[in-house]
Amino acid sequence: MNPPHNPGEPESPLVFRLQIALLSSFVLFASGVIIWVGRLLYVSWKLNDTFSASVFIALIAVPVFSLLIGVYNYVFWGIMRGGK
Amino acid sequence: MTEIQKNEHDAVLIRSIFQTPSWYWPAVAVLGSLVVLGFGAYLFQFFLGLGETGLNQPVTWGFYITNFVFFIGISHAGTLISAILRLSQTEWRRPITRIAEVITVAVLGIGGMNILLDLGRPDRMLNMIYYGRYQSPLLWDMTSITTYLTASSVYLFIPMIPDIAILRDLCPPGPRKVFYQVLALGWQGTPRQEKVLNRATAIMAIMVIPIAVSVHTVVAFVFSMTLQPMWHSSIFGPYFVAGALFSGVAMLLIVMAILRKVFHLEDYLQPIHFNYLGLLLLVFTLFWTYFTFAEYLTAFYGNEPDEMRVFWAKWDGPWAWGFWGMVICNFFIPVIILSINRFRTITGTVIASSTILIGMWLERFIIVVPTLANPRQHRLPTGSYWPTWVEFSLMTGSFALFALFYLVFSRFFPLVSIHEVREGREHSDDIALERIHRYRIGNGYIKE
Amino acid sequence: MKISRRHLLVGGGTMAAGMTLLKGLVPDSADSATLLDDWTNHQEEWSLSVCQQCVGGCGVMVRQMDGRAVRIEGNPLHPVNQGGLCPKGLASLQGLYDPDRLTTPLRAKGKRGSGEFEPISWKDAAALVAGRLKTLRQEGKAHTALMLGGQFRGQRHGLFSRFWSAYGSPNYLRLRCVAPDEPAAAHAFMNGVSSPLAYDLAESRYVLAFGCNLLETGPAPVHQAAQFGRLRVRQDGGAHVTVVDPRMSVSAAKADLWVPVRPGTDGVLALAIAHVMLKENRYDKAFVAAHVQGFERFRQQVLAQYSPAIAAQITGIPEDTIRKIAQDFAPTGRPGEKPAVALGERGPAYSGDDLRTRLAIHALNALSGSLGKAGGVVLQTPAPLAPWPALPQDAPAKTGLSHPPLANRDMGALLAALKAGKSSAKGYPVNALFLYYANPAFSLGGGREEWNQAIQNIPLVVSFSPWLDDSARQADLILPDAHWLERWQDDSVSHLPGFASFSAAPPALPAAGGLPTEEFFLELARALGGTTAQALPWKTYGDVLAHKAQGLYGAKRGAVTDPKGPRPVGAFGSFAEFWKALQTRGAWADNRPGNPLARPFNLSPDVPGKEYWVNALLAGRQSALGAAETKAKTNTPSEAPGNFPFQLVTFKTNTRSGTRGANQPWLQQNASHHLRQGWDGWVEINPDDAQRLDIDDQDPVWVSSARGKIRMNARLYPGTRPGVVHIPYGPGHQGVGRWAQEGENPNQLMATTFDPHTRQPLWGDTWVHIERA
Amino acid sequence: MEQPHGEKKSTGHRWGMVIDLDKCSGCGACEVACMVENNIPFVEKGDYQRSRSISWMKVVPETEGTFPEVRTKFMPQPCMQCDNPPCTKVCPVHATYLNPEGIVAQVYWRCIGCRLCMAACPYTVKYFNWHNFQQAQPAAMTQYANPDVSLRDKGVVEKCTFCHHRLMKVKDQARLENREIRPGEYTVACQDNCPSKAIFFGDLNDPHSEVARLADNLRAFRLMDELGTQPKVIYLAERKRHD
Repeated sequence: MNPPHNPGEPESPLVFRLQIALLSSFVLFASGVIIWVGRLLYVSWKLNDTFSASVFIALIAVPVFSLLIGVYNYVFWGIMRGGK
Repeated sequence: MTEIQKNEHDAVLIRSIFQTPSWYWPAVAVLGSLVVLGFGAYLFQFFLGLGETGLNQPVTWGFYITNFVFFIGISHAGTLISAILRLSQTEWRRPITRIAEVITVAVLGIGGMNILLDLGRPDRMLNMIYYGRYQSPLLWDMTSITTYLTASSVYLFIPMIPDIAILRDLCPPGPRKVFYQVLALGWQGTPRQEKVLNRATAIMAIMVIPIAVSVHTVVAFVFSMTLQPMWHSSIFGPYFVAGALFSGVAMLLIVMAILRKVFHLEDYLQPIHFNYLGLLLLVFTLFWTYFTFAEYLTAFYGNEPDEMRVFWAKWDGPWAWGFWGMVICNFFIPVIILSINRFRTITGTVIASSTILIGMWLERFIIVVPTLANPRQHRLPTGSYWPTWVEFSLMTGSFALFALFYLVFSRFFPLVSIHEVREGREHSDDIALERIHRYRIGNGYIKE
Repeated sequence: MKISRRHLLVGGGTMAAGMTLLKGLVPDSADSATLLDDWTNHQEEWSLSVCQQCVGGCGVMVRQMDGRAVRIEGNPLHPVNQGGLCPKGLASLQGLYDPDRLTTPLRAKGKRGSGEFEPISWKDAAALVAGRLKTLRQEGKAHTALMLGGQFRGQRHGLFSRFWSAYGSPNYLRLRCVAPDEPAAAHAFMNGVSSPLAYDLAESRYVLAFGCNLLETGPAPVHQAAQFGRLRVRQDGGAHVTVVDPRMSVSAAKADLWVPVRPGTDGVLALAIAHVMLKENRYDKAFVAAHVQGFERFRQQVLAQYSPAIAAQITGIPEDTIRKIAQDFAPTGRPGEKPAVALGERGPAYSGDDLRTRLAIHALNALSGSLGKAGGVVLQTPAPLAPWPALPQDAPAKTGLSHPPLANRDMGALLAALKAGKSSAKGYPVNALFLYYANPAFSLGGGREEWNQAIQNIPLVVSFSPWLDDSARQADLILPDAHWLERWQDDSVSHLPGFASFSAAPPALPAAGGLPTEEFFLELARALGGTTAQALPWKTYGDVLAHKAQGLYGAKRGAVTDPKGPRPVGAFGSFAEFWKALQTRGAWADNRPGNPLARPFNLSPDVPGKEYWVNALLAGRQSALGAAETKAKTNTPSEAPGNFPFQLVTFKTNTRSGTRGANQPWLQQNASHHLRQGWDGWVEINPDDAQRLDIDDQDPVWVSSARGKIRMNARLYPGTRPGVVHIPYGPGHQGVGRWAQEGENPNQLMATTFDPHTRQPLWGDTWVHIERA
Repeated sequence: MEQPHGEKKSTGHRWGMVIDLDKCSGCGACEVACMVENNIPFVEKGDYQRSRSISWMKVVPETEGTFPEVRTKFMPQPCMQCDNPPCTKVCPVHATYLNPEGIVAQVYWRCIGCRLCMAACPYTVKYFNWHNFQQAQPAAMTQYANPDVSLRDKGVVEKCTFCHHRLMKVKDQARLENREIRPGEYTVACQDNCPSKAIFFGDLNDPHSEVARLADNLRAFRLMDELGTQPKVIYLAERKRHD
């Protein structure tokens, strides 16, 4: 049905590498944000500068970004494997 | 030869991707030059200082912050509306969701950019990362907008995977095919893939709603966390969210109308969509009016001198044009058009949406500037503000950038979700029937 | 660790003094020593001078880093200002480093007034001037050299008058807006004293100030502000301050009572207050009996003519207010009561009868018995400076001086004489004109056209202005004076504070290229030779000051200020030691005030005019009022321009410091504090008047008088008397520098009328029309 | 929340200012003294008229009433150096903060110029460098710049620092001489040059200091005290002398 694409064959290694790069850049970005939030926590602790506010926001931001990483991985691997 | 070509309707959705419409490049040229003009104005401002704008003491914020709030508000059209419609399994959402989500992604970036335009030292942007502190509402903004942008992008991307796969299959070999191959993630439409996709979409839809609400709430907090008159108000968070939805739906309607014309999507975006969204807009109009009334009545009744100076400045002072313009554009015109069935046509909703966009922009302006112009320190002369060509150019550039983003997007991806539309065409009868049966009185009917 | 500490110090901007101390603590490593050297070899120095931004005579300290003046502040030891300094003084560094200041002599190229100049050397310039003066002298025309001096301070006045006397010209004139002799004329008639009076404000019970803006533009604003600060926190609750002024000046705003008198009627108000005091027997009878002459005549006439009811009509002040002022002002006779003083000390004439107005105000001091008491009116004792040596005069000098001067402080007469030139019957044409601290093209009523016309036939016009000011533009030769921080600067308190004081300081900074004019004249005298050179035997102006200071040392009076307390003159072993201390500490002062009661106080002095002065004052004011009423009635603002319903009164704020301070952007920016208005000029209008004329705050308006028309922004100021408008004097130069040219000069509108007795210009006689532009 | 004006906050220094409005003669010397000391640029007429001038200390007039019952009051307003500053809270980058001795500091080289602190300050005493003012001036006019204080670039917020560089200098001196700072050793430029001596400055934590004594005066009040900002600039009200 779809002549240009052969569903049974795996795509070229280049495509796979780019997909991995895409995934890792997203994971890197999201974990970067998590690390950044962590650093702000550390700074506010160190400078005694409303640590409580930072904790409160980190409590929301960190799970959200972790979840995003999770969802992205879930979609990525789920679809990649689901095609078999 | 493919499924697409068999179906003439869906072919229109990808025509613009493989064939360049005749107006395309001229449009890109016009928009591009507006963006370049804006960039030039920015360079001018960057090297000579913010003094090249109309900003001053005490009106330290003007067009840029207004645009920031305005664009962030527009962004609610997309992901939030789409998520709500998806979760509520509204059938007519199918051709609309992607259009809405693209608005969000485009406009969030532009909104964030407007904050950068406003910075005195944009070269020190990284200080927000090195020395950021969470006591500042600006950091809340930064975190929440980043989250929203990330989530919206993911939320735009995930449902688009099947469409990308279609494009991948259609695309002749070449770099563009590789591009689609990478993004399609090997989608073949297996039931397992469908399941993953649906589950992820559902999770994202749920997640994105509180994030979107938080975004505009914290944008409002930038103002309401200060002690300034007419800013320091607990209503500001929800007020901004209501306003955001309001202006967002209006923007969505306008974008829909334009795309409908330009990309010949008449079959997908039908008067009924405009009618339904028009009704939604009417609800938001009333919501917004209610919030505005509550906000201003509280200030007026309390009669606190500092607040009243701002209040009167808006009511019949130097900013009355903005205030009354806002009331007319946001309330009188939309209510007249949208509440009369005969007027709730495509043209009617577009007119109403246009005035709402103007009105909501004025609302943001009228929140930002009069308070700054009438600070508590009333012994000093009241401030005044009139933007210079720099701000006008950058504002035009911002809007042009938004349109340009849309044009570029339309070259790579279908603006209406083929997958969802097709799914709707094939299954919506069953889905709808099943849903109706599920809650119809006397549920035994179907089992019978 | 050391490195971080050093960085910290450098980053924190620690000054060199701290560094030098640190240097000793750092280990003796070559590396760190060189590094430290780079940081520490900045030369920090403090030097003293006397501020010349106005006539106040405040001592200043200048902080220098590597020869650059980086801060100026009040000298805390100086008796005049005690550490305080006003905005003008503080901004003076902007004058010092003004890019528009001239530092080389310029000669006009082409036609005079074309604005084109070419630089010449000081040598050539001196030769040119000396040559011309020599020729004039040889031709027997020494008297045709004219020098106009302005608002400058110190012993250079004596030096110049000595120069011209030796040279042979009677025409050395000074133009001053705050001249101590104007009030003194009235005091001389009543008190018979020729030196100025002083007012012990800080210790008085009631201060009644007529038209003088003591806190902003008085003769010594910083000193008066300090006095004000003291009288406010006195243990007994402080003095009551009343300011009589048509405009609510900053002083009036800070006063306890503002009396918005109709312009020019201060004298009537004063005598009405006298009326109440006399009628209610609330005057100091003992004092009157012991010291006052002519009392009976004064009493009868005042009682007969100056009832509060009549005064209320003329002055616009309610009877009750007049009564209240009189009752509060009058002595109660309680033991230990502090005296009340009435001040009429202002430079510009009271419009109307200037002399009689001042007499009327001063009469109140006699009735309250405040003369010669602490907290009252005392005498400004002069510093015992050494007298000038005998003046040698040769025949040409004597011939020259036998000619009558062209004018005597009378600008009207001078202008007429200059204009008449050769055609004048009694006068004579001027052949050389020297302008020092004088910018008549700007400061004269009628403005630059009048002036330019007057000088057009003078073959040589020399200006010593360090700025290309309005008048210097019309000069043939500009010999830029040095900035006052670049020259020997001295000052002796001339009026108001009461104590005697003398300050002298060597140049605080090296000259940027200008030459102090007094040094130029010393050189000129040497070049002229003969008796002129003998008359000025000093090498530098510093030598002149040393000569004058010998008088202080010889008198063994007073003390030199010192951080450890004043050091009496007697404690110095030699003059050299005294002279050194004077230069490094800032001032010599003698706190013994003089008593003005050396001669009896005469309430009915013989003043020019046929009528008794008390009668003449009322008659004059009544007729003026009638004329004004006719004016206001017949000319309504709706009629065409040419009808002038508003009386124009100009004023100065404490940021306008004459031509030499005009080009200082900080002062331009802070032009007024009561309106927070900067840069431009403005016209203050009463809001009710403005409403009638449909004028809003900050609207541009045309102000036109019979003389001219200027456009400026209106400011609605409720502290303006209806029917009167006020324009600040100071902005609107043509020339001077890039920042001085903003705004408009109200003198373009001014009528040039002069008081018949004091010959002061009567600025208040101008009527204007206001209309929205 | 409400605390007496001179209340002890910490054991260290707590710098504060008392301005006696009764003594103040409205001359504006404090403004210019501050400009000279702190390298505050003048602005050209155009920028002045567009309200871009910077004046860390500002004598603010307030005219009330109609002729002839008019009063103009003058209130010199520096940064109020709040103990509970609304501006430091909102700074996203630690560029403005309350230092341990009670001075609200501003770090010019860290400020990103978002102006949120200006919007948050109820006293409107923070100022922005709209242009590179000093660079635009003729070079000659920067010769008098005080070497102890940095020149500010365009795009950053600045404000009264209680002449913080003077404190640093005094502290360095004291450290070198191995002693504590003496009372009255640390002065500020506006106080030094005030002609009527209406400005007092010192340690509010030192019960013997003049400021602490004056802060307990019955005439003492603080501007917008009701906002809970707890300013350390304390005013002494004008006394009424009308009978």
